[in-house]
Amino acid sequence: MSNPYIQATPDQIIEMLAAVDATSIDEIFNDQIPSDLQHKDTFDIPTALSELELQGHLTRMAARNQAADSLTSFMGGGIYDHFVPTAIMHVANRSEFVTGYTPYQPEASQGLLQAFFEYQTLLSRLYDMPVSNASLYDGASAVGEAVFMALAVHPDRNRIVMSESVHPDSRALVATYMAHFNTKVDIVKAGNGLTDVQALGESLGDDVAAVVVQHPNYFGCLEDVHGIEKRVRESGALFIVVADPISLGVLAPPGTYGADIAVGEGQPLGLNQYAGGESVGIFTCKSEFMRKVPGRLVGQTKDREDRRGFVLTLQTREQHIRRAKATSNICTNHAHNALRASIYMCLMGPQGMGEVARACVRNTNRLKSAILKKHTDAIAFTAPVFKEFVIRTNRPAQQVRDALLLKGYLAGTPLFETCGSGYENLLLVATTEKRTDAEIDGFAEALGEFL
Amino acid sequence: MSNPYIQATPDQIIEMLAAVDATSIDEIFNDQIPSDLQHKDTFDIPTALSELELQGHLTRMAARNQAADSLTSFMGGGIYDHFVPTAIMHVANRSEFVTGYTPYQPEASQGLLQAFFEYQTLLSRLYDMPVSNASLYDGASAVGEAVFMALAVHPDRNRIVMSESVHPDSRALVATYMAHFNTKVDIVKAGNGLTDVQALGESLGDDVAAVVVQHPNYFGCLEDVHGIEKRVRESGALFIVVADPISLGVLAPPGTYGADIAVGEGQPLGLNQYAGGESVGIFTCKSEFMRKVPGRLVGQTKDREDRRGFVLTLQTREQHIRRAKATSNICTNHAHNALRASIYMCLMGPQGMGEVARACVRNTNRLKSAILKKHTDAIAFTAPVFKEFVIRTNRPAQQVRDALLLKGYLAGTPLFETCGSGYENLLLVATTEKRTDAEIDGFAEALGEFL
Amino acid sequence: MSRRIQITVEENNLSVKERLDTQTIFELSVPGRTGFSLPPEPPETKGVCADVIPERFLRETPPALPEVSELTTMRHFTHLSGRTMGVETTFYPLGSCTMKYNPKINEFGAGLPGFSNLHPDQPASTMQGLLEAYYQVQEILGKLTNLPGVSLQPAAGAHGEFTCLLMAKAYFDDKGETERTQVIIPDTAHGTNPASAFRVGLEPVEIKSDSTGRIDIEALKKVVGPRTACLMVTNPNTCGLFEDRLAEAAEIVHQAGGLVYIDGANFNAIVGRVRPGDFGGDMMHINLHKTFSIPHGGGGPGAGPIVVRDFLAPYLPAPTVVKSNDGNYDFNFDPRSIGKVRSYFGNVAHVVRAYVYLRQLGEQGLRDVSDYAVLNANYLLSLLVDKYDIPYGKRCMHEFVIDATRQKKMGVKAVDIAKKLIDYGFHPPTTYFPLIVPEAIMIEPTETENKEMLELFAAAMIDISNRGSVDAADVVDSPLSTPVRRLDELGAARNPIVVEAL
Amino acid sequence: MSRRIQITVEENNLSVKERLDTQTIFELSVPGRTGFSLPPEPPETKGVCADVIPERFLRETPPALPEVSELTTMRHFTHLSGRTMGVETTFYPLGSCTMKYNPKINEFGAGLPGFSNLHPDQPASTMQGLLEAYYQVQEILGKLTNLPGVSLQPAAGAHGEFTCLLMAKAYFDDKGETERTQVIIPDTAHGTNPASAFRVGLEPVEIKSDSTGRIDIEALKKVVGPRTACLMVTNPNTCGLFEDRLAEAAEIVHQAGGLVYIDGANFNAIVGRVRPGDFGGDMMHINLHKTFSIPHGGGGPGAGPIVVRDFLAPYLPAPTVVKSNDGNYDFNFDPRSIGKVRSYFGNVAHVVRAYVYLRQLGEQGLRDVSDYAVLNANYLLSLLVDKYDIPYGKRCMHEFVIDATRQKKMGVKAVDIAKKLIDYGFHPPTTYFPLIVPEAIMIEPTETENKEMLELFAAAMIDISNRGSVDAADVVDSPLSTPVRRLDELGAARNPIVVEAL
Ligand SMILES: Cc1ncc(COP(=O)(O)O)c(C=O)c1O
Ligand SMILES: Cc1ncc(COP(=O)(O)O)c(C=O)c1O
Repeated sequence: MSNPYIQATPDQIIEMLAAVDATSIDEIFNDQIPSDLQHKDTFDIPTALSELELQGHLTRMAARNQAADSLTSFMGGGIYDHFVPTAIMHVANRSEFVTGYTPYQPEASQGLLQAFFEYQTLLSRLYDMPVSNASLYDGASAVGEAVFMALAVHPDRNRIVMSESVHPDSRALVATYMAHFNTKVDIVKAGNGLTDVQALGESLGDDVAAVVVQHPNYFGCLEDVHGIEKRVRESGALFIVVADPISLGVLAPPGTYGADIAVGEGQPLGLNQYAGGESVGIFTCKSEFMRKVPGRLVGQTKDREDRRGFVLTLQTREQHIRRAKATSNICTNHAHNALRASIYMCLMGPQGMGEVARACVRNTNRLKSAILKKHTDAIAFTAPVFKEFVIRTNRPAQQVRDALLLKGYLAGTPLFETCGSGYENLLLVATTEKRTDAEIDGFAEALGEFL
Repeated sequence: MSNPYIQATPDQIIEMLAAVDATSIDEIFNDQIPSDLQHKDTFDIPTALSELELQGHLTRMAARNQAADSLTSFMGGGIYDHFVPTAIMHVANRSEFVTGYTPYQPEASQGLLQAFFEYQTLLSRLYDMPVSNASLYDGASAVGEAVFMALAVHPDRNRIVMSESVHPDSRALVATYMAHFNTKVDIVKAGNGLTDVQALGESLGDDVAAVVVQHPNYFGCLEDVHGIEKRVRESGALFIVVADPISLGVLAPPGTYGADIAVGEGQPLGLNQYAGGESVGIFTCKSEFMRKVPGRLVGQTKDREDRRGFVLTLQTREQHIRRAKATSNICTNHAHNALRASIYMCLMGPQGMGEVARACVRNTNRLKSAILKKHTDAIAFTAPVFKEFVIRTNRPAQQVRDALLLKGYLAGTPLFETCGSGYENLLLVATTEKRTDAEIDGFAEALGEFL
Repeated sequence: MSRRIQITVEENNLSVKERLDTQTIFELSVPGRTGFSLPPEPPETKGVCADVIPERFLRETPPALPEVSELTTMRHFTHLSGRTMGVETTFYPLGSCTMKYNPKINEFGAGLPGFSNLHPDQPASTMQGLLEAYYQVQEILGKLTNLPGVSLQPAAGAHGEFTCLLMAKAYFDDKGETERTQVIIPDTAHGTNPASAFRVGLEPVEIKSDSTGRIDIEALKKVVGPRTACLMVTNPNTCGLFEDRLAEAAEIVHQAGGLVYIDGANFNAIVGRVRPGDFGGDMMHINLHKTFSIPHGGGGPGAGPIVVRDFLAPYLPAPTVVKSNDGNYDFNFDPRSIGKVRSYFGNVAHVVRAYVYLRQLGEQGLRDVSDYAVLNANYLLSLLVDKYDIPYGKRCMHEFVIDATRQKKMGVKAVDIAKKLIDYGFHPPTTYFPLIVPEAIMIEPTETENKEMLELFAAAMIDISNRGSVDAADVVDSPLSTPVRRLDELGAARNPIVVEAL
Repeated sequence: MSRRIQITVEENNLSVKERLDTQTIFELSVPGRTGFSLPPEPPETKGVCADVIPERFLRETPPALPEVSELTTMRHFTHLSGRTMGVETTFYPLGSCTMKYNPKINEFGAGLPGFSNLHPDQPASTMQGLLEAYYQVQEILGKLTNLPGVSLQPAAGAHGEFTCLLMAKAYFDDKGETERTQVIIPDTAHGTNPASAFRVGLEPVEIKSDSTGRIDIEALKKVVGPRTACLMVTNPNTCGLFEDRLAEAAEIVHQAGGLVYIDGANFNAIVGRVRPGDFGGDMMHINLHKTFSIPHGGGGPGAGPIVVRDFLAPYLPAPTVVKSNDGNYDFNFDPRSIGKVRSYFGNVAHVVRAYVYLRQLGEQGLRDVSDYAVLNANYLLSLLVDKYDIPYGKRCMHEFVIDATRQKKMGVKAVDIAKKLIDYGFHPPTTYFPLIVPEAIMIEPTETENKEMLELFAAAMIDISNRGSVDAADVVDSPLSTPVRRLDELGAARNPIVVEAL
């Protein structure tokens, strides 16, 4: 047998074929599939490797990547080199959590359901929003879903206003999502690293279903969320805030400044960077929108003997019941990543979340100061920041990044690559709680010649 | 709190102290321990590192080792670079298995007990011996325990005969174990890589409690176990055989050639090399010695409702009941390594064990042939081998090893380091199922100039 | 799963065992307790926020997260795992979900730090190993489907549907055929199909299946036309039947200028044997978390790569991975791309897992997948055929639907059978889907189960039916072996509690 | 732990659920099935053995190992784990075993391939990272005990005892004092102590404890003399009491020319506060798997490093790790070493784990260990003092022994209380040890448990006692929540079945 996971033995195959009245497996297929649709030729794919061979093959393949365990990372812009407590994977990797499906049969999956209920509660408390769903794909698609929800809340409005300081992938995603949905997406400039609040106010109107702002924004800066909220409120649009969950260890949560929907990328909550591929879309909102929420929701209930239990709830929102009229098409979500984020938040608690956030602030500030000492104009934007900021380099930032790679640094994101022209000499760097003083000072030193 | 694993909060400490009628923790100690015995000074040990810091610290520390995942290993002599199926750790690392203690309360640990019962059965079947215990520390101490058992079986005999071709650590261990036990250990020469059977026969007498032979032996060679057994039998001594479990995929098991006790090092059964530190001592014997077996034994029994269950059995052999008269002093054994070896044997089954063993034979033979082509006298011993053999080098083997390290090979064990003088130009190499033809041929090529 | 033993030391009506096992993490919280190990906070850091961040931005009180130790956290989630079934706990024949064994060697690959510690903004030159995996998975999926344009970006099946439909719209827009706004969807379809169509501003048009459970070609002909953007078909369909007239249906749609979308959720039935591009598919999503052995994670993440015909490839979401002549890999951003549907590159760890699986199986191993998935399903069907109504005959692909209408008459509905199966030790099959079978029980054994398990499951199914005929209440009363019994789902929806009150 | 639900589909008297859960791996075997993934065997390899190995050496039939798939194997062992309690399942107050939480960062270190893929015969220059860990653990253990000669070779506590006693013999032999053949051991000692003594050809001499549960100095004086090799004491002893007159006792033994051995199994009570070298110890073993947070693995492996005074250090088993002036580490083989007691270097992965733990805690963190181990034990004792007889007063070190003699009079013995605790969700404490307390229940909460858990456990203990007084049969009937009820241990020993019949 070429497939090590198939259990049928030759004897059993004979017995099973007899039971199904066939003389061969081919016959079962031929009974159902026209012969000309069956591909008899080779598929020309790479030859099989055994597990023994794959262990070496994969180890060598991974060694062809240069990752943050051998380089010192100042990368940010949405995905961060935060501390991942070792305990998380030890319990999250229990096979019941890893291999189970969406808990459609609640009695057989109370553990998963309770875990998702707790996830919802944790996010609700962190963002100070009364409702959280059980996860979406990633931060960008969470913005997309938020926009969809806003359009459902305001079926008579067909314009979305977004700040340029929202993560470029989120902006691109909303553009894609809305491209064929009869909805216009207007971008408000963020010239000096901050949303132009004036321009934002001017772009609002009673056709605007939602305003999307990120805080801290893509450039690391803290937005004038209070000022923005006031204007949004006046227009009747929904206020959608994108917020880094780690920042909420010290920053006021979206619920305190009037967000209607608050979303975010959950990777910083104990997930690996994984080239951005270990994500979870955080989605929280006000209570009044509960029945319009996209994705799974877990609710608390009772069993026949009055014991507390948990179920998937408000399923009439969902595609498998409501089909085209569903609040979203989402079925599979990012449950396991949500579970890991939950474990992270439990381990950290309020105190740990505070310490991590403060260490980010402190380290970022240390790097900023060191850079300013080298060159007083090297910080592109002056607004207060949380854990990342933009450096103005004396040559294209891509060259700086490449030069510093040779010195062992993942030196940040050249903004030209994510924001395009106009951003040539700008480098976005993040400094998490993991960076030591020596690393920060060394990096500032290494940057010196490029400022 | 400097210790992250302590849960008492300041409030709770106050409550607990009140409950125990103390005003401080110090007071509880002072009530019981004379003050002058309490060390008030610093202990002068390295300062604490947080988990965040340790992740980096340990990664850097491990990077200061050069291991078989980046080098090509031809190391053997007891510990081997065999294939470790990935599945093993996924289930063996479940916390119930990792954190439980010896299953003293059988109802709370049926899973562990059944696993050990299965381990015993697997080893019994592999070695073709009716009894296996639930594990000892390692292969060397298993030899030591076997010798102790032989002395208990023959209280009137006080001499042990051992071949020089037994693993040097096992020989050294038996020497240590017997040094103060009023027992003489005679070593029979193994000049051409094989036990001198003639000399062995001559050294026997009715004062010999046991003869210890390793097969395949330390030099890789297959011993004349049938000839040896005949002589041992005549002397009335017990025949103790040390056997590599992987070899038993193709070699006749000790039970078929009259071993009274068969022991071995279990690392090759899916355990990591870990510098020899992930070991399990295999101990099997004939039924008649069941009540003299050292270490834990699990037995099958029934519960009150006639269901099958498992318990630690024949505990009257053990130190916690029989104290000084126990069959051994062993308490903690190598249970978790035994569990992993069990999982390995289940995954491999008879067919996989055969394939692995045959691949070892084939690869070893390929390397041998390639070397012989380079130099017809380069193979030190001519006896048939299983998975390793001794190369005669044209300079001290340590120099060869060091030179080949620079080419990316862990080139084997210079026998001078383990067997001492007389072995200067001999290099012990092993070729497991993991080595590819390209690696083998490359290694033979690289060896060329040193033959 | 533990049976509750009533112990008398009660507090808040909870026994000791319940307090050990069932509290929420919030109930376990104790003020001042911590579960992390971070470097000691330098005194000056305590005030750093006040120094560098204006006060209006700062949080007044810390978030009300639980205050628990590492040990409490580990025990808590260990208990939760004990109240959850998985594929390594038991047989999990959840139809349409392909709950096959998830090989551990996949995890070996996915767990290597050289993959897991990469940042998405790193230059391509620093992640050639990862890009090679991407490239290979793209290539192999293209070849297995004969749909050579591949994107690994979509995060799940529904996301893949949505993405392809966006591409279809872009394609028609480019052709100026903006009137194509209808998506024809058979009534057996999964709910995500119409939901995805709606999401791109298209209008789902449902057509009834014929009496064999397949596409009704006449019904199709009636609705197809100049407004047709797509026909969206699952093949094999959700009844476990191969749509043998799909080529013909595709021809009709293509004639009318429309595209054919294949929902590839059931690709496990035909992988290595039939290429959807050969039966008329123009675009398709693949659930890596079904056919390609990615674990489901209790609901996700999955991965929903899409494969399309050449002429649609330029519209794929950006970026894709390309190989240059010097053997290096790079990202490619096609200017005609519909843009981004997910941040960065998709569910990267899952692409690595799929790479491992594809490499381990190779061509013959993949063909074995469908061979034995189909053999297992047919065998299991043959064991049930006497006791249960079989709406669509004795042959099936990788899964089949039985109808418990006969049992319902005795007072035992599909849901009761499902719950009773839990007491027998199995995870239940999918129930009440597809919607066209009233008491549908949809069973998908997958190729990784053995004959003994299929027989054990069939024995349980037959026994439940037998019991039902003598004592329906016994079945309706199930499950009894679970930590909770049947739950009040209506009550939960009527008065939703979705977060724990402070 | 699952409660058995009786299901009627029976075969060999096993229900479906039992067949899913309780078969042995051998019963799951099917001829021809495999669970591995190796490169295909080249045809010529099939015959390779016959070619190069004489036939008499070859096996005639393959070993009768089970033939099972990877999935069956995973499910099987997953089921077994579900029938096993661990520290992350519940409170596990097994006295003398220090069942503290095993930090996961230890596993991070131990799992790094740079450690796990080393071969023991590699040159020291290629494993400097590992040798540094060795060296540091040696140093730290020496400093914590004030016994600076350290070997990390012994594989367990008993192995450490044995090794030290061998060293003592070698030492006396060197001094020509071969008549020193007696080891004085209090009656509270663990069974390994006399067993180890016997193993090195020494004669254990038991002395009774005094009425406070401690060493009886008068009894000691009576037996000490020119034949005394060692006094072997556990401190704190197995009653959880500090041997406050040990310095005095040591003085007596030293005067007589003997040595003092400290069984360090209870080091958790005093680590970071008291150095055994300061109260007269000359040699000592340390159970890394108790005090230093190494997991117990369901019975092992552990690690039993030994620490000794300077004058004994040359006898330590070989090799030890030394640091040279250039900062490099190397192995050292002292010619006076007693030789080898284990192959290679000991339980290496555990040394790495201990290194991580020692580095994470540091001096203050280690002192916290004993502080809170002792506080927790005293607090739990205070909760039980009214209901249970307390043989040795209200103060204890890190553990304490209660006596269920009062309960026995109601018909509830220590063993019954232990079994009933399982139904409450706890792992039972140690019972019937130490031997000098008739209905001993020995409880060690460790420092890693919280106050709430101690209270819950106390509530259960009190409740069991209360129940016992009204309905002893209810307690005696326990456990009921386990997969099997009380087992016939006598029958097992009378007619031992230690392997499954073919
Ligand atoms: C037939 C079918 N289509 C689509 C989907 C949606 O896939 P996903 O859950 O990955 O979004 C599913 C999932 O169950 C399905 O069964
Ligand atoms: C007091 C005491 N001494 C010695 C030992 C033996 O240690 P080990 O099991 O590591 O051999 C134990 C183990 O339980 C013990 O409690």
